[in-house]
Amino acid sequence: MNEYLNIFFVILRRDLTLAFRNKSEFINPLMFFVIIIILFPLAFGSDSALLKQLTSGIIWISALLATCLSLEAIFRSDFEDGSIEQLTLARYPLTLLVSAKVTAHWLTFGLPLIIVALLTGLVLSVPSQTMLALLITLLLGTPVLSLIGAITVALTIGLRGGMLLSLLILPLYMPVLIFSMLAVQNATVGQSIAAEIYFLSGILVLAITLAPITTAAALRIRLS
Amino acid sequence: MNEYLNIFFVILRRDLTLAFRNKSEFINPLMFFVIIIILFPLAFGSDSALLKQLTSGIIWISALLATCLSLEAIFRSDFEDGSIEQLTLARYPLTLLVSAKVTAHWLTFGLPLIIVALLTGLVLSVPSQTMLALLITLLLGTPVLSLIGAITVALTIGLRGGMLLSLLILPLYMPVLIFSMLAVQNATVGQSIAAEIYFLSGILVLAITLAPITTAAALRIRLS
Amino acid sequence: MSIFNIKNLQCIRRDNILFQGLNFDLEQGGLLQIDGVNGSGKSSLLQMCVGLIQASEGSINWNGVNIKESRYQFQSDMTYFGHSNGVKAELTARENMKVMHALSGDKSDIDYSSILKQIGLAGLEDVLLSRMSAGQKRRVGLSRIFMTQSKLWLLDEPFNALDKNGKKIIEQLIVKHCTAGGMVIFATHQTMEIDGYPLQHIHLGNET
Amino acid sequence: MSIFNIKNLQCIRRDNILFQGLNFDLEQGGLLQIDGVNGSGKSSLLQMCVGLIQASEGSINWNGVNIKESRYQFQSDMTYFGHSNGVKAELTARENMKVMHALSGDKSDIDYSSILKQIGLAGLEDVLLSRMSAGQKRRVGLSRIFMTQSKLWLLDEPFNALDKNGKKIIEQLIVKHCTAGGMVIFATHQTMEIDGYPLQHIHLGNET
Amino acid sequence: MSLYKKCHRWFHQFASPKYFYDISHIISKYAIVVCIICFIAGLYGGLILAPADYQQGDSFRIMYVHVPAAWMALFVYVVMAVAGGIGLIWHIKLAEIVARNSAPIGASFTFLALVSGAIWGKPMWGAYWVWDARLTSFLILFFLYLGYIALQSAFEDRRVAARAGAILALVGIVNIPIIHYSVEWWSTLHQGSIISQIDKPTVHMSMLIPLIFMVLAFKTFYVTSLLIRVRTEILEYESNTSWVKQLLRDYKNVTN
Ligand code: HEM
Ligand SMILES: Nc1ncnc2c1ncn2[C@@H]1O[C@H](COP(=O)(O)OP(=O)(O)OP(=O)(O)O)[C@@H](O)[C@H]1O
Ligand SMILES: Nc1ncnc2c1ncn2[C@@H]1O[C@H](COP(=O)(O)OP(=O)(O)OP(=O)(O)O)[C@@H](O)[C@H]1O
Ligand SMILES: [Mg+2]
Ligand SMILES: [Mg+2]
Repeated sequence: MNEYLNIFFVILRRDLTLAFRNKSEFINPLMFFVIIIILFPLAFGSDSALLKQLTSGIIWISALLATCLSLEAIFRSDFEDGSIEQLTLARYPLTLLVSAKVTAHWLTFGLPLIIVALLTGLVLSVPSQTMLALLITLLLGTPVLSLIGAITVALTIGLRGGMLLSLLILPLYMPVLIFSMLAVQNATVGQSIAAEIYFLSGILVLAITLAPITTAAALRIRLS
Repeated sequence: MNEYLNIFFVILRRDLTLAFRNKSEFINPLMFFVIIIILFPLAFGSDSALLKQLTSGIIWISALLATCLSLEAIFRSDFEDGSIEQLTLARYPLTLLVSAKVTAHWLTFGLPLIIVALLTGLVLSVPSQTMLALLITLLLGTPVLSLIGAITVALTIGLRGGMLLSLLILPLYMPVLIFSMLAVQNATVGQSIAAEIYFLSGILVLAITLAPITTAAALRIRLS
Repeated sequence: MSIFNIKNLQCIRRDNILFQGLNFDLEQGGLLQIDGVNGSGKSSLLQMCVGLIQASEGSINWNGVNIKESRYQFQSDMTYFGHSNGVKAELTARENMKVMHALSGDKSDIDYSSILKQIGLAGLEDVLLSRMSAGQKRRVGLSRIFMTQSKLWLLDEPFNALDKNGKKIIEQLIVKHCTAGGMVIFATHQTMEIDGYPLQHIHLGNET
Repeated sequence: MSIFNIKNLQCIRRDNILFQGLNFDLEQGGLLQIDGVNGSGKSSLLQMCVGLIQASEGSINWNGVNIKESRYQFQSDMTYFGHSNGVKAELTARENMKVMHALSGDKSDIDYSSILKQIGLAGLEDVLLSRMSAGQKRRVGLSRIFMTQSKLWLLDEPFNALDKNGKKIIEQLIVKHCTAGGMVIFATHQTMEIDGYPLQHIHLGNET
Repeated sequence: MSLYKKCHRWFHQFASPKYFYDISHIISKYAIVVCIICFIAGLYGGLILAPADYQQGDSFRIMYVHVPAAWMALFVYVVMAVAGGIGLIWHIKLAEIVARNSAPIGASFTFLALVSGAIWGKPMWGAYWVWDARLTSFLILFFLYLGYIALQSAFEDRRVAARAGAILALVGIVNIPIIHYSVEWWSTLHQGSIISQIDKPTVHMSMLIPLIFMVLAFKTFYVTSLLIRVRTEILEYESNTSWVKQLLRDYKNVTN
């Protein structure tokens, strides 16, 4: 067990180091996130009453798209330099190694994204109960995005066309988006958001238990 | 001259072949674009009066975002397999070769995107004068997106810390978005859109003349 | 009894049969070179041996068990080094070695500097691999066979990009490993200089 | 008069001076091998010669003109083949060759099949490179020196991944090119077999 | 225990390509007959016998295409995912073939339901398309199908493609309950479940019975077209086995 924990942290450390070395990979999606948010007033005109209504939706959409942009980094470089073969052939379960990689992705992308999202929410003066709902849904939702995203990346990595990835991933993200938006809308009008939180937690638990196994299987399939 | 034209078409053909090798490659960006459009009603709730107001803005933003996600493909694989060195060291001006690559990107991505955008507009019953403005702005705007995008990608491809530059250039998309949205809004209320079209055409001409040179220079900087 | 053995193996790629009915046994201390021209299937055979691609027919056994059935058991007894180095350009030599060492499952303490020295990269501990030459990268990748306890090594063109001295170091390590009861299967187009250690051969393809 | 010459060249990488005060001249028919251990700066020198990296000091001249000043002139007289093949995995051999041929600026009609045959890839015209072996890919990449009219070839470890026969083909081509008045600069760790054609050497690094 | 074994053996026999090739021929023959009968009965009942709706007039008759097509779209997806899963776990070739060939059929049903729904929407809601949860999530199902097909074509090796597709289909199955329950979870314009209204007088028997026929017709149509596709692919897959060669020889003898 201890040995497994150790190898988990070795891989986690490795991926975190890589992310911090290559800062653009880590900051670009965040910048992308902010820029998307800035685009909306430009596109919708600056009718502030209208925009206010849309803010939380905009934040969530931007988060989703920024995730799409960041996902490929989970496996791409490993695929290209042959590291992925070495991970597959290691003496440890691939599921474990994959979990570490996904954790690293969430730490370097999901977590900062939540912080930036909250800051943006503050700047755009989102009311506090909406803000809380936003925080909770992002906390529960972004790990799911990383986890499910990893499966699709594993399936499509190295196949021609990065588009294929986005095509596969967005439909799979819909449930998370739908429940999160429901929660935020309910919170805005002062209703309970317990049901949505249960749903999101359920999805998260499901994703945590099943996604790494599936990702490992997908990687093996992709490599064979 | 004829020789230059010939090499332009060789590179164009090469990049188109690469894009079309995979049959689904052609449809993927389009579906991706549509999926982004679907995200909005999910995130904004289904208040149809509100959504109707936003439709053309949503279409333009989706086009912009889809472009962002598609851009890296212009140079990434060339960078990884050493082709870019060979292009740089060829006896032909790099500007010419880069133009061919950007053209290929627009043909495989921008053009289909315009078609799908129009179809989407039809289904969402965008009024016809708005539709026309949408068509014109997309025709003038998407090549600019490809051209400017190429500079960014050339600067940042495979690079650590290139993010700052990408940050400087991404806002260059803003003018295109602003003028396009102005045109669409004016068209919707029945006003003339001549001014915006002049501006967009100006930007396009500027981009066509300057972007390939800049991209070539950026590539050389990147490789040295 | 042979520890690693292959029975009636067949390899089909691009609808061509590259080889079929391939059999061989490897005992303790066995050193096996796979020969053949470019495209004859050497890499494919090695990838099959480690389970990266599936054989269309035949079986590969480790200690008498099919490697598909005891995958992690086999993987913990085996080290593979392919055409690509399997190292990260954005990590330093030491960081790369730490990861490789951890993945090998060897739990002993290892002095990375001394291994780098053995492999001719003294003083390059903290240099990013992206700033190393082709041969230096290859050496870092090869350092994994200095840090593993596994019995079976499978090396695909280990001498690519290495200079004469680098080649000698690896040759000596291979012989040492086999002498100590290990096993090595490798493919190379270069001539091995191993001072009389018995070398088995498999020839793939029609030409020899 | 020497056609390609290098004056007082210095190379600094990672704050180390790899070499300095390097001079050499290459006449028509000159064949030059760059020697040196891994990391001694062979690839760096070749990259400087083609203008991919800038020398910190010294100059490189082609026909008496600094290559920085007449870049396209030099580039049209030169063919470079580096560590990476510079071919697209998702194109077939023929498609790759078409692009390479067009980029080389040679306007003669070329029979791609016959070149593939010469280079030992007969019948693989329409196979994607992603479905070829390491050596086969390398051969497709090397096919560019069969399709160019340029005088100067710069080859970085051209024999990597090639089998003995492939190596011989390239060696013969190099000798043929030099005999016809061309020039070749290359780096390799393997022994050249060129039947007595005069071979010049540059040694980089301290060890020999 | 012995029952389990029997089942097991039967399953493997059924899944063997040759046996399946033979038996599917018989099944598809019956299925096509049932399909035609139900189709005629359903159309006659739905378009001619059933009375016009007191609210919707004649436009409700699109229901006889829309509802079965929508149900089939969901059903086929589940079949695809389950078959894919079986192929993934037990490496049964037949299951892989069934999964792969269900995708285009399912996508077509989805498309049909979308188009018929849109046409129906015009008189009902005054617009071809509204962004409500049911419609949106159903559109997403369409993209799931297309994504599956795109993934299939991105791989060169069909067996690898089948396994990759199975993973995607299994992950995507979370969308099915969302589509189904969307009318309950969100206030939408779309109609609620018909089945739950059977004991209430909202849906008249003379409207319901033709619908049942149409549903049967769609289902048997799926079975038939799937089997035709599967049989073709079995032949492709097994083209160098002795039984297919024998089959070809027999066929040539017959035609000569
Ligand atoms: C493009 C528009 C439409 C789409 C995408 C759509 C989609 C669907 C779907 C997916 C189902 C199956 C639900 C399930 O079994 O859980 C369904 C069923 C049904 N639809 Fe639509 N629909 C559309 C328009 C309409 C319209 C305009 C009407 C009539 C007002 C309608 C009436 C029905 C009815 C009565 C059912 C059967 C409900 C049940 O028993 O589950 N649909 N539709
Ligand atoms: N991109 C780079 N940035 C900084 N330093 C580098 C870079 N590439 C190589 N170096 C360093 O420059 C030196 C020379 O590298 P070079 O690739 O020229 O060697 P080489 O002689 O070709 O070796 P090999 O035989 O391994 O190919 C090495 O010590 C290496 O560490
Ligand atoms: N991914 C692939 N898909 C299909 N065919 C392949 C693939 N990789 C290689 N092949 C084919 O299989 C054959 C054997 O390839 P392999 O890489 O095993 O050769 P090799 O003996 O290692 O050659 P080399 O000496 O060039 O490394 C080649 O003819 C090649 O065209
Ligand atoms: Mg090989
Ligand atoms: Mg080198």
